[in-house]
Amino acid sequence: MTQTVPTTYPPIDPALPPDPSLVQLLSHEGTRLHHPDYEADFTRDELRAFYRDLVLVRRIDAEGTALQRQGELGLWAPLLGQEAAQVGAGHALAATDMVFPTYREHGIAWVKDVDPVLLLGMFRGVEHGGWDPADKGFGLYAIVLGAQVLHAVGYAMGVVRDVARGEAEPSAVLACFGDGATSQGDVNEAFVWAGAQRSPVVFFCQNNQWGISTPTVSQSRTPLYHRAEGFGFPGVRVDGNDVLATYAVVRDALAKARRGEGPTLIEAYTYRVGPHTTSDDPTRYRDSGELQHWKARDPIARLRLFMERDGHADQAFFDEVDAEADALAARIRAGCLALPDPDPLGAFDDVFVEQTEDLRRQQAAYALYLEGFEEEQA
Amino acid sequence: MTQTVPTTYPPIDPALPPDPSLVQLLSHEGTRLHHPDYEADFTRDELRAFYRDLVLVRRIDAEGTALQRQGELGLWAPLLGQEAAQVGAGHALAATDMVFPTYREHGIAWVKDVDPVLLLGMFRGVEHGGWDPADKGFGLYAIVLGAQVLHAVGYAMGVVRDVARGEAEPSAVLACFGDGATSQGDVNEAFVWAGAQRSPVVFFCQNNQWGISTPTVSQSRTPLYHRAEGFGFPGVRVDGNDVLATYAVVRDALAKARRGEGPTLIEAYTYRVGPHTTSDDPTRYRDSGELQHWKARDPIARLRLFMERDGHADQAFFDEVDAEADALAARIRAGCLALPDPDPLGAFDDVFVEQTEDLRRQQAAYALYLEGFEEEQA
Amino acid sequence: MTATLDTPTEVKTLPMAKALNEGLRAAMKNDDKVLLLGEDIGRLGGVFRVTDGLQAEFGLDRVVDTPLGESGIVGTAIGLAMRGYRPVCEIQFDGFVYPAFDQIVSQLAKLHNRSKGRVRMPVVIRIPYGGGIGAVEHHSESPESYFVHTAGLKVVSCASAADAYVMIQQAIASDDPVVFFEPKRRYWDKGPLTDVSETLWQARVVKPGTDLTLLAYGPMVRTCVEAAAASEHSLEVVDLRSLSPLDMSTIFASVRKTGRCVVVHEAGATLGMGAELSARLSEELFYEMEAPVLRVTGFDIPYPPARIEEHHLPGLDRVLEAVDRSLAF
Amino acid sequence: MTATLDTPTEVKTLPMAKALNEGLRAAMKNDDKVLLLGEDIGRLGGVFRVTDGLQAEFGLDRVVDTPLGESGIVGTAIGLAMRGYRPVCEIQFDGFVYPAFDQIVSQLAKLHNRSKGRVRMPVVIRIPYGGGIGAVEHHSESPESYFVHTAGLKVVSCASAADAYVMIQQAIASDDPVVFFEPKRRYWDKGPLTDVSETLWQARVVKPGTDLTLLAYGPMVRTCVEAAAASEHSLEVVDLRSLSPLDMSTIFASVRKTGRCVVVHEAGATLGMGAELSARLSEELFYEMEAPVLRVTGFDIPYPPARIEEHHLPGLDRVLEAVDRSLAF
Ligand SMILES: Cc1ncc(C[n+]2csc(CCOP(=O)(O)OP(=O)(O)O)c2C)c(N)n1
Ligand SMILES: Cc1ncc(C[n+]2csc(CCOP(=O)(O)OP(=O)(O)O)c2C)c(N)n1
Ligand SMILES: [Mg+2]
Ligand SMILES: [Mg+2]
Repeated sequence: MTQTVPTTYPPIDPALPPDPSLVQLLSHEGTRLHHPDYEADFTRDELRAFYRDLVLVRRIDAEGTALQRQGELGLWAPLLGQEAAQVGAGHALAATDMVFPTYREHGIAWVKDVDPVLLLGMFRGVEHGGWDPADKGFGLYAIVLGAQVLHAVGYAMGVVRDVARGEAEPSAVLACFGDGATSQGDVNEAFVWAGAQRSPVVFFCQNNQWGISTPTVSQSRTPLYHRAEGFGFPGVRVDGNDVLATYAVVRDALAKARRGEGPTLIEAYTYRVGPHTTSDDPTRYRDSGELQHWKARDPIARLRLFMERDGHADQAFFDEVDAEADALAARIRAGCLALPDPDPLGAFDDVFVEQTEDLRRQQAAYALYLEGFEEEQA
Repeated sequence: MTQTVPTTYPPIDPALPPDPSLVQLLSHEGTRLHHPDYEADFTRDELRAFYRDLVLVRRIDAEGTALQRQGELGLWAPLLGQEAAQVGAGHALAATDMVFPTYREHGIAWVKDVDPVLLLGMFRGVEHGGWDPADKGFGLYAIVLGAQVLHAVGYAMGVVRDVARGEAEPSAVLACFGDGATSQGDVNEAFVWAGAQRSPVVFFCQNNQWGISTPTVSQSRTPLYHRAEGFGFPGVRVDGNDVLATYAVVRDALAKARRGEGPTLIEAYTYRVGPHTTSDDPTRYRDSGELQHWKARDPIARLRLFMERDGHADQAFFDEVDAEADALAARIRAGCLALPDPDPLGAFDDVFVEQTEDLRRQQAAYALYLEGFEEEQA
Repeated sequence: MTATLDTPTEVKTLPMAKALNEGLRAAMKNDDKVLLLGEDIGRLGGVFRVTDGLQAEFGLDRVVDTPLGESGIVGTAIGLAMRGYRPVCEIQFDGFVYPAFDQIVSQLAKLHNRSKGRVRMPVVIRIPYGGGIGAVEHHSESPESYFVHTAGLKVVSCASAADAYVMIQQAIASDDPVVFFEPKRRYWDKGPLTDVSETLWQARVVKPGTDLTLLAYGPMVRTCVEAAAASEHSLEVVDLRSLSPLDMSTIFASVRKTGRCVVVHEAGATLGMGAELSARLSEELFYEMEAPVLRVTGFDIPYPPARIEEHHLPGLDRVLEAVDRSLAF
Repeated sequence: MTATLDTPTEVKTLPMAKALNEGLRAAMKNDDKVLLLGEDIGRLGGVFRVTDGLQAEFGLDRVVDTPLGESGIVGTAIGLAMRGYRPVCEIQFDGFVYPAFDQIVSQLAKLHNRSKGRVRMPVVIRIPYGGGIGAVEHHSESPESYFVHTAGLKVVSCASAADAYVMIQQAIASDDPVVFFEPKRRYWDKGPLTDVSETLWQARVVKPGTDLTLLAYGPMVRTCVEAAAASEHSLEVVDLRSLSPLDMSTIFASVRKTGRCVVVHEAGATLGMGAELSARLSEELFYEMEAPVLRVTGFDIPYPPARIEEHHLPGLDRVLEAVDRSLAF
């Protein structure tokens, strides 16, 4: 061996030999698998609830992309391909658990009952964040990679203090981030804090294989879930296109966190089927073979195959869900188009709780200017 | 188990059961041990060179502390107790290897031929850095925890490029930091970069058990060397009070780096016998039992015992080294006291390579002011 | 929320560091949601002993010795605030706040705004700052401009023991994030804990005068008071106390009266506080000013080695020289 | 070291982003120590395509798709510079420079000084900045003040394709660290790659006039030129080009002539560039000024949602309104 510099990108072979450590409860072909650590039985209603949310979430996402293409949104960050990871994680949450999302967590948002219109509003540019995190148990979307992961740990530090004071029941925190964000200092500091303090946080890393054009292998040569051990807590890799496995693994980790057994890093192995955002052009950096490979692992098709084969639902159910999706899409589209533009003078009001003279003056001056301007136009 | 908040600091028991993974080549009692991965023979001259440097470095350090106590330095950061870790690492370096130190690397500086007077100068406040890093293969002291570790990785990226261009022979980079600094984002980003790029860096973490008053266990519940695996490279823990083992382990890692086999994290397990700096009062946060435990593991006494027992040196040699240390102490004390205060007007000159009008103007104005002031005083 | 301030019944005289300590203690007693986070603030009591004894009194869960990472400290403080706590972060020295910069300017400063007022960030970031203590590099910085320029933050600095005691409690009671600059070289200056009638956002005329206004804050207030005492002219010294927002009515009133102004700070001139004050004064008092606002500041250089820091730092003589220049207009 | 600038023989007309691309290409051809580091700059060519095709041309070792960490990007660039390279870092968007803040202000800015001139830091940090593109949060920031206030950094911004092409090469040739602000909403503005006679540190009168001086840089230069064209008055527009150091002689000459000045930038007013320019102008031209320096800037609020950004951003009308106010003095 000798010291070298790279001359080509490392080849990406999606058809790698099966990773024995990958937790799966549904095979790619939709057969039910079993795993010693994650025994789980699913009722018909649970399976149907998963399926329904997978389809609705995909439809919300498609509507986001469509609205952007039609000029109604400035941007959209599609979750296409990651529905199972998010719906699985979302269903695993207890009502009192708190989520700290990135900008792509539309699926978890949906399960946490955040109106998709509010997500669209952010991407439309009418507001930076339109829901109440405390009310929804779901933080505002976070764009600066990794920053929210520290917030999650801090929030968890608050949870354990509340519990110690007898002011709350134990709960857990889900900290979301992508494969690329694992390279940020903040994510690693969050691991340090949570590891040292055994904080009730579940680190939920959706490894969708890409950070814009940067493949995961450029961030790490070892599987990302390995990162956890060195910070003193367990890591596990789950098939993120398997809603049942993701649900089971996240639920288990959340329960541990609630019991005071400390954090877990979950790497949900999945794939970003769409572009990074609607501004992105993935044909510049990845080949269609890879895409085909992953499309064949579609998370919805897999669950449906299983449900059909095992008789958990019939055509009527699937049709009903599709109809519901159509209605949802129509509703959120209308809701998005009806979103009022914000009041420019209101922008001065939410900077501080206690407003300052300075901002009052700037606001008044601008109000005056707008008035004068309107007069002039008139 | 249940969610809790800490009510006491975790107890620190220095007399932990022996860690089987700790690499040692000299027992605490000065007997020679062997390790399958780090076979090494040491000549009489090598042992004497180690011993000599250990004693000289300790004397330099004592002089630093004395000068500070006498008001000649603003501050001193003692390395007392860490001599073996540093002398061992220093001797393992090849001439073309580059070191990125913290503020406590007086021992490596000595081996790298940086005049101790220059170290004293920094702590005296006559300059921020008095040597030429390129000339010495030893970077300037770095105070912001962890920042220099990224510089080390960047430098290593330069090395491999030079090698690929045929402009240099392979060399390695030693990146120094403490146990506390492992919590900083920068150190972890450095691990990401080096792991992903297989950079020729040896991460040399002196775990001296404390970061000022913060025990290592507050940073991590798992041994620090475990951190490496999750970033895709090996970690090893060596007895940092064993100069032979530290030498062997660092030399091995540097050789791997030079061969293109990527980075290694070395945790040199040692102890900060003195205060964090001369401003610190460790009696506020650690007990004397711990100190006694570690004093009994003194790195110099151990080597001397071994050399005496195995006949590698006689009293004359030890006396000679002590005399040399006395002379060195006298020289650096005199050198320190003779350091001229910097020219206040010179402070404007080194900000930029290409001086700006602004600074020329500020400099001229201040020169005028000083002149006027002198006239007034006269 | 406004905390009831614990004002002492008899007037104690304390060094500023101890006054801060008492202020923190009072705030923690008043509101058990107040937590302290920082490096070495627990058993050690902080490198300047500002948190001395607080961990023993309030427990490890309220006075937290954190791992060594400033981004982690501020980032987790934000999360704690979301959960209803009022964290007070100590940055050990001015030069170590930069690793937390993103958390401060992109998160802490913006979350209330991002959430349209739904999320509050009652977080205080305490920063011992400024030079004059003979320290090594990174221990003498004056980074206040970075935070004053950042929309969404409030920034204050205390200059006396009495203010230290009261202002830290007011900062903790604030529902907005406050960067709290402590002039470390004045930590040992003693002063009586007299009543403070100002709000946290008000400036104070600490020495009235008629010829010229000296605007200062933090460490330079004492320097300016000494300069005023040494001057043959009648100098008015205003302690800004709040750097963001600026209490312009007090400042305008003083300069309207004197017609002349010198701003003094340790931070570099370029985009130091003097720049903003100069701009606002000329915008507002263009016809009243008899001389341009002059600035006595650190030079636009990295903080120099300790042996020449007294050249870099504005001292009495440099202030008086600027006063003369102003009066010569 | 000063690079020989590759000036094109026939005058091409290019969008600014493409001019930057050509400038980078020329610099890389001129000096094989020039490396590019950044997120998605390789195969993707950068989110704005400024580095398009450069990796194909110069290889993976010279155009490096880094892991996603800004501190890592700048920190490793510093190490590369120590080893003799000339790294050019791309920060993907303005709002993502803050995680690198410590590396920039405590390391990059100080290493030459710390080493008493022995270590040079020929590092360029390219930052697409400013608003007006309808983006989500953190993608429209104007963080230039933070860097201008930092001693040891040089800070420039280009406003035309010709300048983009030349200034990026000059910045790379500089042996001092340069923060290079690219006005992203002007990336698609086309312009001829005409000769540039100024050094990197010189301002330029882009439109002469006699009644009032408009000082601007980056995205606001075009706005000011448009305002000057629309105004009934004779407005002189000066493109600062270099924000640190400031080319005060060009600025003073213009304002000495006109007696009036309006500074225009997207960054907030408080401690924005307007503050420093106002302070310097009143210090130097106290008796010559017929009106105070007025500032037309973004408000002192976090950058608002895209749907109201045109209110926040100075536009032609707000500039002209300030011109009227100034002339009314
Ligand atoms: C600190 C920071 N740097 C850069 C960016 C620009 N950026 C937005 S998303 C992204 C890629 C993130 O990849 P990953 O973490 O894998 O999440 P994914 O988008 O794949 O869900 C980048 C570089 C950012 N948002 N924040
Ligand atoms: C970014 C930063 N934060 C805080 C400090 C203050 N500080 C100086 S040394 C130190 C402890 C460092 O501990 P460790 O890394 O174990 O090194 P040691 O001093 O034990 O050699 C701290 C907190 C600093 N220098 N830099
Ligand atoms: Mg990804
Ligand atoms: Mg240590």
